[in-house]
Amino acid sequence: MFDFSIVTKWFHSLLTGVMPEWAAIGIECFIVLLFIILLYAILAIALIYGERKICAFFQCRIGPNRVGKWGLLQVFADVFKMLTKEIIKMRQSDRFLHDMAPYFMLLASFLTFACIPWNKGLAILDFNIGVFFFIAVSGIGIVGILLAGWSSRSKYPMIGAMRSGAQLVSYELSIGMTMLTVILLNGTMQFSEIVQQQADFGWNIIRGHVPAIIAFIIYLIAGNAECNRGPFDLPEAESELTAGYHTEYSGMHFGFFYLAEYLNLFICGAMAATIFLGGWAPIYFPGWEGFNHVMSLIPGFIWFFAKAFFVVFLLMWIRWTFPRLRIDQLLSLEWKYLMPISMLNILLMALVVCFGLTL
Amino acid sequence: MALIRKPKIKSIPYEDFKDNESLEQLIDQLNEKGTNVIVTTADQLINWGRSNSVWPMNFGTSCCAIELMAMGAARFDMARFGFEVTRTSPRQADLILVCGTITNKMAPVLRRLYDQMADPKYVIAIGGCTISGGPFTKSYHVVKGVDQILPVDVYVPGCPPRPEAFYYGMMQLQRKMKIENYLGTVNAKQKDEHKQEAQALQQKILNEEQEA
Amino acid sequence: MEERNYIQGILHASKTLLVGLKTSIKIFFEHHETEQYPENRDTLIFSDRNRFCLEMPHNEKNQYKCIACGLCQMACPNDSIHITSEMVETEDGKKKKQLVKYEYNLGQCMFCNLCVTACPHDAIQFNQEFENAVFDKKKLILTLNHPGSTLAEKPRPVVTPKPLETLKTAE
Amino acid sequence: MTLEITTIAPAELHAEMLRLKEERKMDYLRNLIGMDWGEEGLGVIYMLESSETGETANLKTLTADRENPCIPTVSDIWDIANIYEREVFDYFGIKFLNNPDMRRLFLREDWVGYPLRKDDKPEQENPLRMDDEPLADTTTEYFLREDGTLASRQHTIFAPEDYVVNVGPQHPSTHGVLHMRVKLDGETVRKIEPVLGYIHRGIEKISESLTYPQMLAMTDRLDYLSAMQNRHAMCMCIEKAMELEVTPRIQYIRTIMDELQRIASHLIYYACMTMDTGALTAFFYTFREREMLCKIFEDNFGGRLIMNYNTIGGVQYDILPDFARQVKEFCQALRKRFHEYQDIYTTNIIAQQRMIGVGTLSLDEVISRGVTGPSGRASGWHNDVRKRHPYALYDQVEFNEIIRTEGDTNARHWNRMDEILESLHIVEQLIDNIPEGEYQVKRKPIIKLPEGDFYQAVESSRGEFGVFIESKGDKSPYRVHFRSNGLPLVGAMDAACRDQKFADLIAIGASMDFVIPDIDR
Repeated sequence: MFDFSIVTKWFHSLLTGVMPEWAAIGIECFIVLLFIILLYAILAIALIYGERKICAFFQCRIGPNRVGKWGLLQVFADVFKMLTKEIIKMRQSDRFLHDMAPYFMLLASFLTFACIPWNKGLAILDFNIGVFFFIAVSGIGIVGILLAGWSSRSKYPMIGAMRSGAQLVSYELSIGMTMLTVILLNGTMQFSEIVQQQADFGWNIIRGHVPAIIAFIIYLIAGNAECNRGPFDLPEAESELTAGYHTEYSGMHFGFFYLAEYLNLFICGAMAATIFLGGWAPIYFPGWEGFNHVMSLIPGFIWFFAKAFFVVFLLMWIRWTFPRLRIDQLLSLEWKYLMPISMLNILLMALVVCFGLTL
Repeated sequence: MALIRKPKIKSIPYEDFKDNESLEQLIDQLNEKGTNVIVTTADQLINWGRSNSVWPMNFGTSCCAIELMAMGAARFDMARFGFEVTRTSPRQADLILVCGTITNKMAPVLRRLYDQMADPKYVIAIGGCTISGGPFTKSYHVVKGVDQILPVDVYVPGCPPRPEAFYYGMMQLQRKMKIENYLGTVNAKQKDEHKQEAQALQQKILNEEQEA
Repeated sequence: MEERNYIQGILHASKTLLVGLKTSIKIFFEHHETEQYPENRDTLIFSDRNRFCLEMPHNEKNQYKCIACGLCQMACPNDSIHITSEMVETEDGKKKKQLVKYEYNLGQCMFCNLCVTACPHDAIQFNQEFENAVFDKKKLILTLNHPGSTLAEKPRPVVTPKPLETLKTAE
Repeated sequence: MTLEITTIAPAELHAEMLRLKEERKMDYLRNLIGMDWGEEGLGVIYMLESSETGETANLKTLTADRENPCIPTVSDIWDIANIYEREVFDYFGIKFLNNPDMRRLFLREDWVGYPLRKDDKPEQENPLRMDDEPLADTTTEYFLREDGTLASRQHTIFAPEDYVVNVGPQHPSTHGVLHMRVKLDGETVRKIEPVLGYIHRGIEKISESLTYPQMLAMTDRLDYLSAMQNRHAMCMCIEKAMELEVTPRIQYIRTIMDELQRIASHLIYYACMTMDTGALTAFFYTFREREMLCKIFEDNFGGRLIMNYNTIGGVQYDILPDFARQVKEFCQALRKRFHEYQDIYTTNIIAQQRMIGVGTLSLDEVISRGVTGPSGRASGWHNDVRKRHPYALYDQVEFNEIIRTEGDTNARHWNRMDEILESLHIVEQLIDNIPEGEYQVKRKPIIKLPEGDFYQAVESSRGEFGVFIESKGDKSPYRVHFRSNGLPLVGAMDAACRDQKFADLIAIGASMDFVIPDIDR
């Protein structure tokens, strides 16, 4: 597997050769920022297009097909439109907080986005408490939603924000627990290390067998809830709260919420791919040397994207199948089912690791 | 000159469209003062985006709303045009399809919904009821045409119109969007005769609030 | 619904959810029959019972059959039809009503078919032209008789006494 | 076949009504119709029915005082009377003594005059107002003091400290422009106050100036999802008055069309229900099959939604030769697809938990509030008009009245699902046996009804739809009243939703399946 850190190290030494260290780091930060923003935009557009097509197919339709070939330019048209829309300023709203809320959402998704290991040696933020950091920064998004609901000074956004508060606080627990399960298995909190171990010893979902599969399912459910996507889209619950917490947002401010929703979806998929499905590690079957060799020729980031999009497809499948839960069902699902099960699951994983029962 | 004289729509030739005279009249009106080539090119790009991403608001009062639902469903699939993102919040919508009778009691509500939408915004009057009161022209409680309260861009007759007729109306609107000058701010002067009325009303409410 | 314990509840729930997922993925791979409207314009044919717009058929000599009797105008529940007629003297000295202008308000019509049923001469009918959206409301008031058209001369229509009687009583 | 109506003085009305309810078990108030008899005065017609024995009774009362007409309320006897009396107050200005809620029902609170009075000129006094409508938080009750003078007192609906959310008039789940003021306590609904009239089109008033054939066009637009059935009711009512017999072929076509319309309506119900509970994909499933039905309607009757099909003494067009094949194909396709609806939504654990035990209405509540149709049958009330007062071919075909007793959202949902199958069953019985014959009976071109009162009810897709015509022998009716099937449903929303969650409000509303233009008329 090609180690990307060779490139980055070479680039760093190239820069430090001609300029002081601080300037080099500054330039690198700038490049990374550009890279992140670009990737963010591309992924968002791809996901929005994908979702519209996939959802159409689930609904016996064909989806966008008039703007560009197969409707490929549809999302670009949407972006142009969105950029030119008026941003409404409301007299009664808390203007400062109201304008800030979408940026909180963006910030949260940017920071979590930065944690993802794309390829071997290609991760923007990679340090020894990566999992911890991931869980912490993903909580910033909820601040954005709460602010949006509060500052709009409108009743529907308020209800939506409160629902979102209850929902995210609850489901963060399950996310944390499933990640703990993985940490137990891998013995590290560093994402690159978690993936490296999977490349060496096999994917976590296979290596950890029963407890890992349970954790994976719980992660999918809780992750879906974290993204505020159906069947857990209570904070925006179109048929109940018109548009939920972003009812009063227009133009690009609404666009940020819209983008963040899809990016969070991708992050959810990418994280599942990273911690359960081996991140950039290719498929290996012990004994099939030829096959394994071919597999290892495929670059790591392609593996990574394939897995992430597979999980994203799963989430879309779930979204476009189930009805929405009610708030009390949502909470009882978490507190009565997911949390106790994931606690037991940690115990199970501990036993598995302790007695060396991993595959 | 990069001015669009004949907006193109996939699969329907310009000549096949009805009411080209009104459109040409509008083009002349919009370009009275001449145009700037750079601005026009940028405009075309923006207009391409805007006209292909018309997000309608979920608004229906009666029969035509069911046809709107049918239009979203599998046989006619609104998504092909990129119109499927129906927004329930007026703030995020570009277009209000007035589907169904508007009564005197509903009129202020509809006007308020329209005022809540973000510019640039468009109105399509769907069906006889919204165009002229339709079957209920003799009623004491029906607005005889929503053009009395909103600046209507396209009229789609029918009772209710077929989904294809909806699309045809939407494409007429796309043509209208494609000739506008976004950067020239020409469409900001959209002939909304009732805007002042609405603003005066708003001012009145504001004053009352301040007094209280 | 029978009582289920905790584990049974989870299993039952998972089963119903999986059934749902199975159904939706089955549809995902099905063939989708969406009519693609502007692309299928040439092949789009409606049955002639569809009512989209009133028209007055003219023959090749630019002649219509309307005798301006006004029955359709009277049958219309919401005054969408407005007929202007004049009295002219025919060659044999009889006074006769003649159509000047047949105005039809498409934007108001409710397509109830009462006018077509009322017409004793089949002078009007509904057509299947659904592409009627316009920018200007005034364009929806159509004049159905073509410019320069005249009444079709034909063997005197066998006017049943019924419509005449109708005319009188309605007045 | 005019209705037999007993006249009763206002002073004795309340006691007599109580007696009817207690002794003759007249527990279902079918209709409460306000009337303006000009010189004779203003009055009300009551139509009662016993849910046990099926006996009916019609009464009327009137008062000559046009300035301050007062009639005692019956809202303490039947719950539904409250909302009906508000309607009459709105239309005629009749004050119902001791009704706790005497506000206008449909028109703005600052409306001048009473539009259905014969001497009222509503348009002159009420120009289009663009200012926001004042919505009072109090109701007025009129009562007579001991010395016989009229007095009023106020009741509070919402206190200033209540958290009141406006659901509607523009809301994705109100199926139109219903406006509900909902008092919330966190996520829990404490009180619902429906505000109606956002699509009040004054059809009853317009009809008074139209001839009978013209009037038919209005019925399609009342409850547009049961356009066929509504028009069928109107045609039957007129035919009954004219004593016009229609041929068996017409009966067959009408019955088949009614049932197809019912299927189409229930398919839309399913779509709305799933959309309101967030299952967006299931929405498309039923619409797919509904489009097959629409195709049949388009080809045969020239309309997808509003077909203008029934006429007095017949139907507009004869069915096409292909009709039977198309319908049979549709029946097969729907039966094949039917399990998909249940798989993806109804049996789903999430949907089940959102429906079972939610929004329960008891049998007494349902009858007292006049909730007919599948919603009423979900609480165990045998109210199917097709069985109670058979019309068309319903006494000849075999079908079951779908009854459940739980009274919750789930029962209402399943009732509609089962009715789809039952309707298919009826259609399949009839489709192969359509007899030859005329599709339009010969009749006079000018239709005049004999003097009298006529009433005809049909089982529309969502309950009993009735047409009441009072004729003075002219070309136009003197008074037309439609028994709305949706108005009682809205009246029952408060009882069904109280202390449920906010999301349940949406689901219950969807399961009631009301169509707003039918409520507001």
